[in-house]
Amino acid sequence: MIDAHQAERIVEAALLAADGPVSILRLANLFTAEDLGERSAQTLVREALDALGRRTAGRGYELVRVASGFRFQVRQEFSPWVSRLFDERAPRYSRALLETLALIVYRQPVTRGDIEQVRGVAVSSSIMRTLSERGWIQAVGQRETPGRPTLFGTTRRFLDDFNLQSLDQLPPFEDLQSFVATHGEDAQAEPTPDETRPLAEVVQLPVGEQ
Amino acid sequence: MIDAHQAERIVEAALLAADGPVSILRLANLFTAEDLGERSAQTLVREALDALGRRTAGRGYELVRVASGFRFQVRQEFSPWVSRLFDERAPRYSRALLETLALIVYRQPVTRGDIEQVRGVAVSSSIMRTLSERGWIQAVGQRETPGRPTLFGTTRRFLDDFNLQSLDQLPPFEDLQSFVATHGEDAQAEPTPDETRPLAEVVQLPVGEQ
Amino acid sequence: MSDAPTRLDAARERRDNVVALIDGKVFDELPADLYIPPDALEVCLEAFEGPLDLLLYLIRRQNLDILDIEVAEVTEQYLRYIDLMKALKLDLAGEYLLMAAMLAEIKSRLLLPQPAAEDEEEDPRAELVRRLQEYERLKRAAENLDELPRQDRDLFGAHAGKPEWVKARVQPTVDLKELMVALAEVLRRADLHQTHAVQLEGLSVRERMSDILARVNAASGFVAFDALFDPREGRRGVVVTFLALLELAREALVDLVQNAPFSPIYVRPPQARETS
Repeated sequence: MIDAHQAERIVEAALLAADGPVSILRLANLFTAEDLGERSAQTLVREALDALGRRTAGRGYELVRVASGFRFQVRQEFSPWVSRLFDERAPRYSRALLETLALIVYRQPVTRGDIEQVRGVAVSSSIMRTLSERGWIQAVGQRETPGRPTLFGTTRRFLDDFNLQSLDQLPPFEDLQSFVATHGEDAQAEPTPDETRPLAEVVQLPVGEQ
Repeated sequence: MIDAHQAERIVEAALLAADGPVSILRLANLFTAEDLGERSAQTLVREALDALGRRTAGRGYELVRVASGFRFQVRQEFSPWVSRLFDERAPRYSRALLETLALIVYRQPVTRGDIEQVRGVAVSSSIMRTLSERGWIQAVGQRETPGRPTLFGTTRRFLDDFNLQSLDQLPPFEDLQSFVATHGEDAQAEPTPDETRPLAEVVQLPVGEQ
Repeated sequence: MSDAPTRLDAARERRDNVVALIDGKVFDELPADLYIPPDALEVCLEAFEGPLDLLLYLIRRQNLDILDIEVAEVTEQYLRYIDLMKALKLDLAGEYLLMAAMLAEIKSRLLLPQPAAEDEEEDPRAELVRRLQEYERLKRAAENLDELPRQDRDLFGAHAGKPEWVKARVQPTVDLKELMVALAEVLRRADLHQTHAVQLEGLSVRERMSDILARVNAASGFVAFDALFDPREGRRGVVVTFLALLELAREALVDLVQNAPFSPIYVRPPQARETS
């Protein structure tokens, strides 16, 4: 003979272990004659379900009745948090995309042709589309050369997403070599001695010295 | 900002909705900066887990910690009832499979050759496949000997499925070296103090106790 | 090595000191002459995991200590089992024969007169004893492992239905560092000198160039020169805007037009020109 508290915990355990809703009949069949004594299994189950319904009031989950029986269900109000468990892992952007973005950032306004010239390979349309859809780049005009190619620049959204107030906050190009030396995996460039020098001075350096 | 009670219910909801154990880090990542205010997400999660552990005391399920995180689990005392829910019984594993698994558990990383040496018979591919498919073992490298045989070890999933946080929690496998120690040059070497049973006793166990 | 229940059952029975089940009848004692009805032998043999297991069984049957094996006796019994298996045309794994050879070798070495030397020559049984002991430990470890509570057999995860949710499409995030590394990499491959020359205006100027271009093109007409300057940006902002306009004009991305001296200057999208 089991008592009502025991029965309640068995029903609780069964509902939590089951893969879907469980009918009252199936729950009743969990109990043996020995468990029951003179009592009706279905009555025992119903009383247990009542108790469990009361117990889960105000919890993260609730007891719900659906067509095929009873189940515990996470409350809808917690969906915003719980759903984060199941968010897909973000894919990673390709190197080609990052290089394209970097060139647009540093050399804007630029055309696809400009980017292709520096990268040495064609820029795929899907990269430009991805960057546009992400809201990081936009067409800012057209160059008045044959074909009137579109000029691209970065957006405010780009600054927001990279937590920048203005592009000024990015390291000037001249510092990149040393930046890569400390952060990149395959950098062979030595840090330039003038990396902390303000931009204005750098500008005056003869190109050949860099 | 959410309060501690809300955080507790969110963690409860997440653990019930998740498909397996959830790490503290993953739980902490459910909360946004807005939820947290000045608080640490991990502290909030730990406090919520503490509260949930207390709350489930004496219920049909409990909060347990395994290798890859926390999960709610039906209390083992209710297994006899709960298992009646499932038509398909959990598979019984052959002695050959269990011995192979035990060797991988205790001697990892090991090759198939190592296993065959101890067991005295060839290891069937189907056993290795079953263990891999169950997610309990994995290739962890290759031994740098001729043929470069694959080394196998157990997975986090193995620990999770056996309700363990680490391999330390397994009963000890009496040290192979103890025989060498007592029969080698220094025949009087004492058994290591952390051995649960001295070798002599093990050997003299009556047959019936096997 | 099938997982047939009969074999498992046999293994389990054997643990309880039962030698064999024949037509449901339990034999719990070995006949003195070691004769075993063929059916039972088959069941028994199938329950063995290999020669070590069989040997261990024989030793335990005799209530012998592994450390004190009567090799001659055990070898005798082992070989009789092997012979029976052969007679029954049971599929005999090579390992059983290998073990038989090893036992025979140990036996012969033990029969040789012991050299008087003190060099502690290893007992020929040592290797066998070591293997038997380790195998016995393994058997016990395997049994222990099987007794541990196991997910889906003894333990059941507690789950509730998931709430409905809209699956968020997660966008990749890019670390600023990644961007820098990408740029450095591409520039290393490209003509660095030319890049430097283009780079000279500095980022604020480049950024402002995009801003101005976007404004001018959005206006699709004229934008007053003055309107592009925001006094709130201070002297530095004015300089940046000015440099940006000069650079835009130099690259022919905008036209600067003035109808008369000292009249307002306007900025407009460039008119198509003939390139000479």
